Amino acid sequence: MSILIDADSRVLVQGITGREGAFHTRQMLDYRTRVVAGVTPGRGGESVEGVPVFDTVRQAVAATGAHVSVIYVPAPFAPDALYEAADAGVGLIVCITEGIPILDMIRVRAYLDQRGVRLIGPNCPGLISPGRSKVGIIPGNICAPGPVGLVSRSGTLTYEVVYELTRVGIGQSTVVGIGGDPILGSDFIDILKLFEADPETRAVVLIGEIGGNDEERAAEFIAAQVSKPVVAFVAGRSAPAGKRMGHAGAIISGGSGTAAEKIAALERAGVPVARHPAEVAEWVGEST
Amino acid sequence: MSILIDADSRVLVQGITGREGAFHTRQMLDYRTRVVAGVTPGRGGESVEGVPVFDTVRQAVAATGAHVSVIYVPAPFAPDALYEAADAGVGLIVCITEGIPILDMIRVRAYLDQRGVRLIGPNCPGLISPGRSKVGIIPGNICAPGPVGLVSRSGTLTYEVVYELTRVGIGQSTVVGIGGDPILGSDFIDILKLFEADPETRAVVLIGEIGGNDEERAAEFIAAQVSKPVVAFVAGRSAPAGKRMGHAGAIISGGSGTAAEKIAALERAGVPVARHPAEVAEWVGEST
Amino acid sequence: MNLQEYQARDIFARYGLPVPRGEVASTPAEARAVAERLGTRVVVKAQVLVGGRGKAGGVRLADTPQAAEEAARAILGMHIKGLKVRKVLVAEAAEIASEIYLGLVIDRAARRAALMASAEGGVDIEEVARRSPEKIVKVNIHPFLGLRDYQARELAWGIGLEGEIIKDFLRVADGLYRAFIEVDASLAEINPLVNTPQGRFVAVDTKIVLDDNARFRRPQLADLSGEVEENPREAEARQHGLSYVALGGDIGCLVNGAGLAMASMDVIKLYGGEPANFLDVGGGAGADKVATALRLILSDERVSAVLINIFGGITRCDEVARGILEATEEIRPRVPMVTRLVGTNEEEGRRILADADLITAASLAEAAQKAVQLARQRTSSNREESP
Amino acid sequence: MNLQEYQARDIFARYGLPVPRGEVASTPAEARAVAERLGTRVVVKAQVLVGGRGKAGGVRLADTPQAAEEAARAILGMHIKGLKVRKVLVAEAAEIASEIYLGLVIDRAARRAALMASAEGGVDIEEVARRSPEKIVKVNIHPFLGLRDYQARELAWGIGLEGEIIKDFLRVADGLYRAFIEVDASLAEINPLVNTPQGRFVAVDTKIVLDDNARFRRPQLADLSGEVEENPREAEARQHGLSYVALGGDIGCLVNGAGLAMASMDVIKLYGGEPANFLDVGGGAGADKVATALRLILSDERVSAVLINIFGGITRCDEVARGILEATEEIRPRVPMVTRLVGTNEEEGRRILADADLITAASLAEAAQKAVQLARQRTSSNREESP
Repeated sequence: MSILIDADSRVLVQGITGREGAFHTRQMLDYRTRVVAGVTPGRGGESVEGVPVFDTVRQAVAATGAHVSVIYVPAPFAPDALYEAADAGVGLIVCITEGIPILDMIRVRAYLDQRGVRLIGPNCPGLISPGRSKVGIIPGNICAPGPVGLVSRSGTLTYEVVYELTRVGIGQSTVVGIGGDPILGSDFIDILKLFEADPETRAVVLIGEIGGNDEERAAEFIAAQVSKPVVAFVAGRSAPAGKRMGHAGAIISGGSGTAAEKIAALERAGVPVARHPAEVAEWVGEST
Repeated sequence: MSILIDADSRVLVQGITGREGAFHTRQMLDYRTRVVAGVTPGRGGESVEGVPVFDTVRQAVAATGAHVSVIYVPAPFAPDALYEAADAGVGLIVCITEGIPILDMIRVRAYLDQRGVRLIGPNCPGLISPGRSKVGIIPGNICAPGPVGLVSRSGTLTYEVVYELTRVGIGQSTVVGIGGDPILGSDFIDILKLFEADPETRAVVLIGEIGGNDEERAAEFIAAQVSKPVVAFVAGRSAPAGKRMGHAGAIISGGSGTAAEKIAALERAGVPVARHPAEVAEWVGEST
Repeated sequence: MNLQEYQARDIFARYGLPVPRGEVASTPAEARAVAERLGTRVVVKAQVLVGGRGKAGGVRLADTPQAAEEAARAILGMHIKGLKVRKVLVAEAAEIASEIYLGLVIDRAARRAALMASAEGGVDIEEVARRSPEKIVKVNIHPFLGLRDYQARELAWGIGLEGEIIKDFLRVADGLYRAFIEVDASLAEINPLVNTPQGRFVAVDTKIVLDDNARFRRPQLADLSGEVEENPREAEARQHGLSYVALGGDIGCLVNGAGLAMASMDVIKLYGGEPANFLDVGGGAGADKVATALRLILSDERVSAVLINIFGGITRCDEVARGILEATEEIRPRVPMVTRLVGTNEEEGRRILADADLITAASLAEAAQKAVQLARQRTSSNREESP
Repeated sequence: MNLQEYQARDIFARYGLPVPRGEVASTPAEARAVAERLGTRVVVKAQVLVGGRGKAGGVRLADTPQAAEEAARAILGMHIKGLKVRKVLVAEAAEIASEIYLGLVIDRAARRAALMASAEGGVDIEEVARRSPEKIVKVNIHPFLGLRDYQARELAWGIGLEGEIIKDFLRVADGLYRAFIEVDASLAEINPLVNTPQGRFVAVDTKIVLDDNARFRRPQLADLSGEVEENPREAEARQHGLSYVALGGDIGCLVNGAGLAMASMDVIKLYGGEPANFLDVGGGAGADKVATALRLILSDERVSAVLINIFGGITRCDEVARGILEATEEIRPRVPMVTRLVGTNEEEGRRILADADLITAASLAEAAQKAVQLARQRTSSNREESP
């Protein structure tokens, strides 16, 4: 088993006719993800990489039974794409789009919560259940199936850690990039719950970074409710205060959201925090 | 038993210092309703009819454990009062206020649904469980405890029917005025479900009127899911099309919402529809 | 409150909707002047709040200003379904390739506003709804999200629009929705929304119904009151805060509560009578308001009997009785009145009315039967008096 | 993006917030002219985007226009925490009875905007939050309802306001919220919001941070760019769509991905080095962008070694390699560069760089260690060269 997606997941690509959407549709198909539909308003009836394109999500869902949507549309149009997917009854939305305004995401999150729709992202690399399905942009070739669940606020840093895990022979159940924005669809706790409940996942890697207090809350949750071993890495020990470090959410503001606080909280919760990415793999190897 | 309210209901009055609020607080207290708190912003610390007044609903709920709120504030301020009650964790709100704009009520309803709060009204007389508690403005002296549940879109027409029931010796479990507006907190079906589940209620009276198709939907529901006898009355057999008959919701528009349609639907569902109010009491007497 | 077509189009124009150029006129000369200013073929349309203007001859095309003047002369002053035409709208005539329907309504069952569209425009949409509901497509609008483009797009495709015109459709739908929300309408529609041979939309006929409950917060719409045609007695009742609807019969009704007022009318009809009006004095009415209501009823010459049915809750029967006494002492009504008072302070009320020349009844059924009987007697005696 | 105080107050003024009268000035003479126009006691305030202006002497009271001119002369050109003061705000001085804090922030954990207030105004609110969090009251705002009066009222009572001033507080809170929403802020605060002896509120100090992601839909705020003080290299990076933050060390970093860039900095530090910068070239960067990034890093004279860490996903290692080659052939860098390329097209990338004078590494740890070592060697050899 894996969490969120597996070989049966029927995936819809919103923004499939765009450069990014088309490219990653190809990549997902190559990974044998069941990409069953694409949506671009006004382009219904076309096809991209052999995938039929529809004008609306509702049409795509009705015609193909898609229940997972991955969004590649530009930020100004992404909120509408999210609302449309939720209204059409999609159960899991993965939003790759970067640069969505915070106030939009607050509204989107409120609406999706009300409809009971799960969102991963935005501004995230998506997720992959190695050997089964990938939804998003995580490179499939660095992954391997196995017992470790990984949840991360980062993109390439995730790849780095996955690469090290695979290199030392540790495969992954599912790798989830939750995204680097201040307002997220799913946070560490949401994903940790799923890993805790997944019998295939035997250990978890958590990759945090500066900004907010998601890692602190995750630490409390792990102490209270996670029985499986967790190893963490937190990026930004050397980041200065008051500066946004790339990700919209990666900023130490008002002296809070520092890596030191997060590391301390995780260590208090019994979670070892590696000093560099390769160390994560070493420690996971020891713990499993 | 009764539905929605009983002798233990702890009631809060929003707008308690207003003329109507104060008057009906007295009436409710005289009926031994446990009115435990009132709210009027800026009047915290005062008292009305011996009931302590608070500045906010949150304070009132924290101090008194009130879990039912009845709203007498004027229409322009009623939506805020509704949101405030919902935010403060009140579980049942009874909104007496008439004249709230439709678009406001659409928003209120969406918000309350999301919070799982039950609303009766607006533009309604409230409800009464005879001998136990009354919340709203239904005159207590015309009611008597007994086995008949009554649900109505009307005010004085309800009193008329209750009066006839009591006069012929048929008491009521709970009498619920759901209100005469186009957008309501609870509709016939919501209340019918409760009566069906209430062991004390042995028969139900449904009082409808022209406008909308709530009665038609209720008829379908009764046919499918109500085992108890139901007797109905529908006001407006003689009402012309296109004219609002007092209540904001009582209008035959575009040829739909006529009494004839509603009566036909109810009769198809096996519900006898009385021709005048006193006949309701007669027929209920026969059915129980 | 229903707005006149020209009022609706003025509002829609402010929201960027493609209404044809045009102006309202009250005289044939004004109509001619408008046509001259427009400089095109025009349509002259009666401004009345009823359907079926076209069939009644209230809508005419005019190729020249002279023709517009003549059309206006023919239309102004005519009666359509009992309403006198006092104004015409003179507007640029649109060329028609196809017509669609687009309207926003309150969907009571869904508790949402709904945007509806149909490829069959220019006809009675309710007729379409009955005859072939599948020809109407509908989306419910979440109040916190508002109308989203994807919803309007679903409608556009649902009624068979294709290509570039869809973008225009989204703009029209968006403008219609903003207007609907910002004037607090309960209905806003364009029927037909014409697609011209040039591929442009023109909002040829427009309709808005305002939510009366929201008037308090729409001061910009205050000047629209008074434009509405209504029965003078209805207008007067409105001024006094009474809810009154004129009907065709001869038994006047004074009742507290809308549902009970309708029920009273129904029972009158049940016993073979015809109500002259619906009248709800409202909750907690005092003597003055009751007196005003009774005066209003008695001012209707068709009335040959009056039924007063009061169920005292907040309303006190003694106050009602005092109001009745006040009005009858002033007017000395020529018609019989049946009163039925129950509830709060009913004994006191009955005592006040004991000396007045009123027939009393214990139940609504009894009161209605008596009123019907008295009205019949009076009508037949009148007939005898004036052979 | 942080706005200057005077920019924030101009925005707040448009939303009816009670900012004191005042204008910005760039010269002592302008400051004097503003003080003359105001005709009252003024305060002259350095416009820099750092806290602690008061302690640094950047805020001065002036009773006369002459005094205002002198204050401006003293403040303009001074450096506060490394930032040069180029403008002052000259504003009417407020009399203070009490000071409160009022601010809107993004509450990430609640996923809502939050309105916060404290009876302790005019001080560092984050300090208050740490020292005595009970002195801060907070309400989360539902995005679909917006700030409601009852919420603002709860705050008002929570910080001990009483009586008529509560109405003013509701107005201020409402204006602040509308401004927050309509400019797409991620922070909007008034600190202090002064209550004068006359019982009026004055928004004495104002702050807005804009959400950069929302700039595309706020054209009215476009003219505010360029007003922000930032490191010139940061400004240049921004123009090229690169995410760059200047730091204090000597090891330049070029990385794809923000998290990996931070991790690279961290590993440099772990091995005893100091990063000169954070630089994320972004996903899918082509050769040109990589070349631009490298030029930017190399233009920093403090840099004594460069670490290039690329994990190819969408980004292709061959493109990165071409970019490196382009930049190095043009610049002929005087500092050693360590590259670590993994992922998409890594072999091709390594081949392209084979002939270039670059040190390669297989892992991040190895690359960081090498970079630190090379930087140290260079620093010490430099020290030897220039005794």
